[in-house]
Amino acid sequence: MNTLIAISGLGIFCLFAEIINLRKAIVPVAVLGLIAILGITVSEFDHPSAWYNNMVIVNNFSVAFSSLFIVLTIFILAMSGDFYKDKPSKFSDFIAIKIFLLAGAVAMVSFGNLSMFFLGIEILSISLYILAGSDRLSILSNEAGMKYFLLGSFASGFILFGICLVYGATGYFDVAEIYALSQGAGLPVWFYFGIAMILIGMLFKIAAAPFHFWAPDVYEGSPTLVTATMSTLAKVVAVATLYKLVTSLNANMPHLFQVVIVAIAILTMAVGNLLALRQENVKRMMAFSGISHAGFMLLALLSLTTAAGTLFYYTAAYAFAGIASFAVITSVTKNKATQNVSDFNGLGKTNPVLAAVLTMSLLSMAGIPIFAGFFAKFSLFTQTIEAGYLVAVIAGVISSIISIGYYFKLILAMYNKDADAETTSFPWVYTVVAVLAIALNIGMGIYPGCMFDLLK
Amino acid sequence: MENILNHIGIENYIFLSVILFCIGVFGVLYRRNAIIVFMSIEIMLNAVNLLFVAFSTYHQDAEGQVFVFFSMAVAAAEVAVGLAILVAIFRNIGSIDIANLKNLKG
Amino acid sequence: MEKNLVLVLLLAPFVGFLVNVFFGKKAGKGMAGALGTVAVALSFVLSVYFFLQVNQTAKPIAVKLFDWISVSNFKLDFGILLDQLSLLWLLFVTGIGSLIHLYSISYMHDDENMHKFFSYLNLFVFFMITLVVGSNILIMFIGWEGVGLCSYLLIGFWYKNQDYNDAAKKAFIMNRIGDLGFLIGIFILGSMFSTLDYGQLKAAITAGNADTAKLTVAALCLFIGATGKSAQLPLYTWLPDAMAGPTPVSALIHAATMVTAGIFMITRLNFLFDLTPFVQNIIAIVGAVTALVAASIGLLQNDIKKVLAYSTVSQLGLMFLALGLGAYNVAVFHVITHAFFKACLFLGSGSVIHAMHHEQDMRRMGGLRKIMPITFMTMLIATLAISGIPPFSGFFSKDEILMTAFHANIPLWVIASLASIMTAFYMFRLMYLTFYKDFRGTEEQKHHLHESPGLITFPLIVLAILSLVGGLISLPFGNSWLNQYLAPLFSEAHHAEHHLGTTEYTLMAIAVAGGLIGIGLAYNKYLKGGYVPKEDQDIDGFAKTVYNKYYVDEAYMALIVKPINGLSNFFRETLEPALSRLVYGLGSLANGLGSLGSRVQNGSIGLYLFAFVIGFSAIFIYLFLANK
Amino acid sequence: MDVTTLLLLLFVGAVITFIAGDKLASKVALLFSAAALGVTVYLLTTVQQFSSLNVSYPWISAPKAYFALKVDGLSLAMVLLTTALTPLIILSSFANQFKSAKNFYALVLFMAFAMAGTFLAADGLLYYIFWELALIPIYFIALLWGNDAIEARKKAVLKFFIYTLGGSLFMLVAFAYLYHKAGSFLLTDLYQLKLSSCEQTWIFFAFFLAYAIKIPVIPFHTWQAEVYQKAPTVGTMLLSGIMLKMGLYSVMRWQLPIAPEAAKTYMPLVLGLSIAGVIYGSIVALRQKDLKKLLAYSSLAHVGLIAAGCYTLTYDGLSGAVSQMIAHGFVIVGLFYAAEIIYRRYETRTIADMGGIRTQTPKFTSLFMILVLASVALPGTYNFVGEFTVLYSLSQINVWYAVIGGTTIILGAYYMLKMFQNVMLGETNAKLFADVTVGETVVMVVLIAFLLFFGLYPKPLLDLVNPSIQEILTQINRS
Amino acid sequence: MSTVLLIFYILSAVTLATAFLTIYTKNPIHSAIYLVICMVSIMGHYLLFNAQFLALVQLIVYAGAIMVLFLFTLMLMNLNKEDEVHKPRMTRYAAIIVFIVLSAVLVYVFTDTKPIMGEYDYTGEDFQSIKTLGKVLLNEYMVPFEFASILLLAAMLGVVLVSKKEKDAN
Repeated sequence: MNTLIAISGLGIFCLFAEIINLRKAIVPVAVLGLIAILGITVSEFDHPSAWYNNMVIVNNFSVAFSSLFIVLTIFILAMSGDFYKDKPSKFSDFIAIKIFLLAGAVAMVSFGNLSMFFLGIEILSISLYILAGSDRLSILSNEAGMKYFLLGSFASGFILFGICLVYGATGYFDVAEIYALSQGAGLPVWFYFGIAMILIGMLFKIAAAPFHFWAPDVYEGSPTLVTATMSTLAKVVAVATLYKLVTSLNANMPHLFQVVIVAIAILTMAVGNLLALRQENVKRMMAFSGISHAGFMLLALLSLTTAAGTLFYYTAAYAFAGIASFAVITSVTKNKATQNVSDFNGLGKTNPVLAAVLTMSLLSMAGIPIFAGFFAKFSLFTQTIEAGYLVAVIAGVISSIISIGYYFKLILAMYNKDADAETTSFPWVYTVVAVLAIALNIGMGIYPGCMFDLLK
Repeated sequence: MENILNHIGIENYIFLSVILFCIGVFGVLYRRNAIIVFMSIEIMLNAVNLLFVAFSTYHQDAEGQVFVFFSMAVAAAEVAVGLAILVAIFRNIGSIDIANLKNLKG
Repeated sequence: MEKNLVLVLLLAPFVGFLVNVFFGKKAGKGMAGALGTVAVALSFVLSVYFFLQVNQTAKPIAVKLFDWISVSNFKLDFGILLDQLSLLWLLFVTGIGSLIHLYSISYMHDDENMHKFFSYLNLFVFFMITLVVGSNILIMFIGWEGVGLCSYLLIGFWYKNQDYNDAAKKAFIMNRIGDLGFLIGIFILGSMFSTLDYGQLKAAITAGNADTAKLTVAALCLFIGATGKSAQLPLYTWLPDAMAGPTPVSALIHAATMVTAGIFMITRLNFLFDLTPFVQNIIAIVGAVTALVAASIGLLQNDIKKVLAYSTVSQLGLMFLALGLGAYNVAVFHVITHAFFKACLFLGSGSVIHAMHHEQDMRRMGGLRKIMPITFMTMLIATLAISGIPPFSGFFSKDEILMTAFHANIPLWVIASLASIMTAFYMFRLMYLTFYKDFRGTEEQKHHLHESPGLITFPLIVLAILSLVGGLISLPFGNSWLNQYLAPLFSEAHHAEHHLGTTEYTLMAIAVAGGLIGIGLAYNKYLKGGYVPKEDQDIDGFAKTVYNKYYVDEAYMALIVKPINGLSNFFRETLEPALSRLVYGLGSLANGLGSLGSRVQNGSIGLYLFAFVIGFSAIFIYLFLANK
Repeated sequence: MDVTTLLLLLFVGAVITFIAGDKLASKVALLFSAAALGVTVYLLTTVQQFSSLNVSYPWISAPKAYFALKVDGLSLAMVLLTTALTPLIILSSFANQFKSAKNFYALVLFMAFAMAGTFLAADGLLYYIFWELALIPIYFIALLWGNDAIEARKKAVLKFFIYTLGGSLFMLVAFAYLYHKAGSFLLTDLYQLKLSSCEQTWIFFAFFLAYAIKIPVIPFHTWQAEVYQKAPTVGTMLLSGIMLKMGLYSVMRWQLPIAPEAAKTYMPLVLGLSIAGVIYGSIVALRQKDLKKLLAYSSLAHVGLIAAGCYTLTYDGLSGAVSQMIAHGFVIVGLFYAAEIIYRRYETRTIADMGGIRTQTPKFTSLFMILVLASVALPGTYNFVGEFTVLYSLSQINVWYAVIGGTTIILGAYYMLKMFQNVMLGETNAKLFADVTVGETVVMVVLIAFLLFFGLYPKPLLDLVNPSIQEILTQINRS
Repeated sequence: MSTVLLIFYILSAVTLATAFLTIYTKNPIHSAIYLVICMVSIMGHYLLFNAQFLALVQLIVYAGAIMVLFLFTLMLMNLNKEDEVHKPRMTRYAAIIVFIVLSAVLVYVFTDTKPIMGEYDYTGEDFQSIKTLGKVLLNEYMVPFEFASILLLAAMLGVVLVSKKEKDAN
């Protein structure tokens, strides 16, 4: 709860900073503020508590994920300073929206009441609609914003309907009450319709097939930093929320639901990886890569009681790799009209550090050992096997193999071709973020236990 | 007073909401004019609101109605944001036909 | 002490090899040759020493050097066994080896790589000694492969000529075919008896409770090995081609020593073959047929060394015939006499070739008798020996083979006799064409004709003498020294010597008569008739088939080499790309699916909404309708 | 002084090489690899009880994994192979001028580190990690310093990477499943598992896929020739000399003892594939036009035989396979080096462009010849010991396996001698062939000396691996 | 049939019809007007439930604010003419089919649920007066209520962000 209040306060502070001409200080203050908030959040670890009639419930799950979100936001904000430097008049707005977005995200993993969940997801979504369309003169950005908005609010309708049905079946919005009722018999079938609808709405948010279509278009059209936000923060938030929803509303998920999850996971992995193969635009490719990772993360829903740690590890690994790669992508394509693979030609020579970071983050996403991505996939596989869904694991393996194809397309371009154009300067802040993020990723890989154990 | 649902039956409201919701969905699918699509989404949200109120009565519980407030707030915010984006699009391409938004694909 | 001497015996040629390899070039040609010769001679001296010792004590000398290979069910020592058989072989290997080294000093004097030649020769002798003295089959196998290697190196000694290299390669590969058989035989024996040591094997096999079928297979495999090394049907074709090597090599390796390794092996393992009569029959038949086929090819060859080569094959066939009939001592006897006269013949032909400046075609020779008297005389003695004319050594050994054959199986005897007649014919054809009548070469060659120097003629003379008197070691009149000497090696059954009776004398007479007939025919045609073989393009009819060696090489080419190469081409050009495409195909499939998906992702919001709703409906139908 | 030191040495060596800069990189790398060799030899000679070197630290709590290294004769023999070849390979590349040499040598050392780790790991997860780690350096080595047109190279290298990674991912699934059953990845725990025959079958083939691609066994070999050809010679040496052995070693260490029943049931199949690889590789090698490709296919044939040895599940098969692995490692490195020596002078790998070299460089000819002969397993070379033992073990299973597998000694002689003839012999080549340098000679002589010494006296190595093989066999034959 | 039920049916018919017409009519202005009627009819439903406050809010927010926003935008874009192109025939049929399928599925699954008519609880407690709602909203639901302000703030910021022109970089 303190986290939530502090984050909202920080967002409002940013707006005020603009007024009192502290534009230059916004990013440092916001970053420092978030670091402080991170401290507050972490200090709440192992001190579960419920706030304001169970509106907000702080437990290890929420603390862990909130911390992750905060760290990701710190990275994103750090890059914002350079990214938005040619839009000074709107600078504070961008920062504030991103911080509000974080507030929504935190609400989504620490809700104790469905109203908080709904408001959280809407804050997150609306912020993202805006951010996607924030480059108002670019048709692509407009289109991305419009697509995201239309599809997103459409999906919100379904989520709302789902919440309504759950309410109708139980008479409560309070998660604990619903959970208690769901354990007993005699609930109207609406309850399951409601669960299914919320689930489908959330599947849309994490871009699982066949609800994934928005993702590539929106990722491609949005400004690169926004794409980074969507592919890391937003995705992780959605997955964590989905997990929390499923566990807290209905721990013993019926077998049929699991079958659906498996089918969707397999479809998602296949679609994501297969379509990524054909992409020339890096952002679009990362979108499909993100889709396939969503498929992997869905597998965590098959072993609800044990997968929290694994999911946390997976999301963190994926997000750090994503931040690192997007830091590089942003840095490289900042002054370019396109974000094609060919824009990365010769990066291995012109900027070996960035190239190395991008390589490592792609390797992590591909699941090559010592990078955290490997352990993430591996423990997910282990758990899925224990849950008895070997077929999903096999599909995961095959799609991992396919994924090498496009990850390495980028790596090959960096190392095996000469640069086409003159090299531009690479602002240091992206490099710092990229290196830090990948260092976190590798650290997680070398000592995975530290994160697996958090949510035992 | 008695529970009004004794006269109407909750399932009637459910059906009404469902059909209204489906009409909303239909509208989203059927029309290309972005504003009409927004309206259809509003219809969907209203269908849900209606059901909330019905369930609120069904459970004799205020929370459902409180939730409708949030739902309305969200609807309002969404419409505002959506229209803002739409205006931006209109300024750029002079059309609000969502079928024209096909630059991003593949 | 004894161990050290044995080691010196074994390693002297090896040291010679090493020294020649590293310092031969610096040391100069004469030095290199001398060194090589001395190394082998040293081995010879030691061989004589041990021979005398063993001949006296009749106790084999066994030395274990170190543990070598071990597999699950047995360990192999690297050990040396000097018994009657190995010493006999050692004697003529090192003895003839020394002579040929001596000969080569002069013969190879003009070659720039003379030190290499000597190092290879030394290496060969080393491996040959290894082959002979090893205490188990696997050491024999080392030597076996080693001599094959040296044979390869020496056939291809003039490596600039790719035809020679082809010949060398062919020799090595055909040997390897046999080697595979040998190896399989070893495996079977090893797994049956858990040992490869001769002594232990003999004890185990003669104990008599082994599975005969398995033994037969093992013996057959070993025999296949022998056919490769000893140039028997069907693996004989490498030997004539091996004449590409320098003549001393042909004499040493492809006549006197290496090619007899097969005989050595079978003799060594006589206790095994004794128990497998089926294989013995095969050996006898293969030997006889080889003798005949090779002799018949030899009839029409015009290359002096080729004639000798086919003669060698033919003679080896006779030896195998004897082996097949269980007459190991007879075979060994023929090996020894054959070594003498065939080495002499080869060296003689080398002398001729040397004089003719590397012309080998007999159609370009003639009338050399007067110019090269020593060469002529020595070769004549050897020719008489090989033709089986008494009292030359060949008579005794060949006669024993024929006699054995007669007692065992008349058809085999007929075949062998026919081969002998042919042998007499083509050998004298060779003599007449080379040494009689007028010289048919170019004027320039005529100018340079000369008798060879002493270093060449000396070995010729020694070998001629040995060809003359070699028969003494096993006279048919009882109390044969050789038979007694070898007696401990063989089972009792072979001890009984042929009692010389009327039949035997008749057979001898027939054999001699046959030899004379062959000589007479040759005399008639080539000396009296003055016939000179036609040029290659004029040969026709059946003669052409024979001249072309029954087209066996071509048949092998068409039936084995070509198909394998064809298969290789097929694999390389079709299957490999196909497999590769299969893998890439999976990639393309993924790509194809990807582009299919890309087409669905067409940017239309409507479509995305449809997908959403359809997905939603599908899930609902599945969850709540389909599984009610 | 233990194996962790060894691994650290290689890893730190990689880092320091990277730091040392382009000029010093090769020397630093050589220094560290030689030091690693020294440590290996020191361990081999001084330690009485290898198991005292075992290492085990808890590493990850869930899934429970250890940093566990198992030291026994077998793993040390393979480590010896790695640490002995690495300095030679590095030394062999001294004449090459690599651009950004620091990266290159750091990758080489890193790869050695990963491979040594693979040989030592006693925990499934750790093993898998090392296994995959070894893949990344070779990918970059082949990609960045390779030969031929970039597009073709990219394609080949990518195929290699995807292919091998794909195979090993199935192994990963198998490990996940094993973990599910055993609750641990430790080799010792996995050995104690009692798996149903169905489970064994799945696990066996999951492992098989990974190893069959790595080894490679036909028909999973299609990556091999292309990558060998395209990679720089150092990469080819690392791949063929050491990395292939990772697959073979793993068969012995992991696949067979964990799924012995399946190994017995499917022995005809895997033996058949392995032996078919022998013949197939030999035949394809016959008509290759590219020297490196020819050697690649020869390697395919040889490793096919080694794999066959492993899958016989007999003592002889395993011990022969180990011998042959080491011998093949040395000989193939030597042969590829010979190809490189020729390339340095003639700038070609096409056999047709060679020939007539012998006159110009008798020393090189002799060394090359010996390597060729070792490759065809002439008695007296270590290869013979291995090949003999393997073929012997095959004959124990069925004599026909030995006969068919034994055709390698015929076909091998055929293609190797043909190659030698076409490359070295014939009329003196018009192009000048400078005689081999001292460095080149030293590398080749060391390789040859090793092969000949252990060919005549293989006992030390046999004694070294014998107990481990017995142990593995006990595992395989547990009921 | 009770009066209440009759009113329900009439209201429902109006709701559905206007909702449908909103989508069906070609003139966007007409659509907007139909939508207003639809909203008002929904307000009627609320009144039927005696949810007076909510009915009022419905009127203000939807029929008032949101519809004004729509109309304002329509006017701004001057799209009151019938220049609207319909989607291709295929798409429309598909939309109709999907609509039918979706409705069928949802209606069918809900028919199975069989809530019992006529046996609804009536506690007699006041649960929907303005007072009660206010208490619930500002006591129990204080946090979401405050949080909604963040939502609105973000939306406001966003709208400004998207619509406002940038000043020069300097």
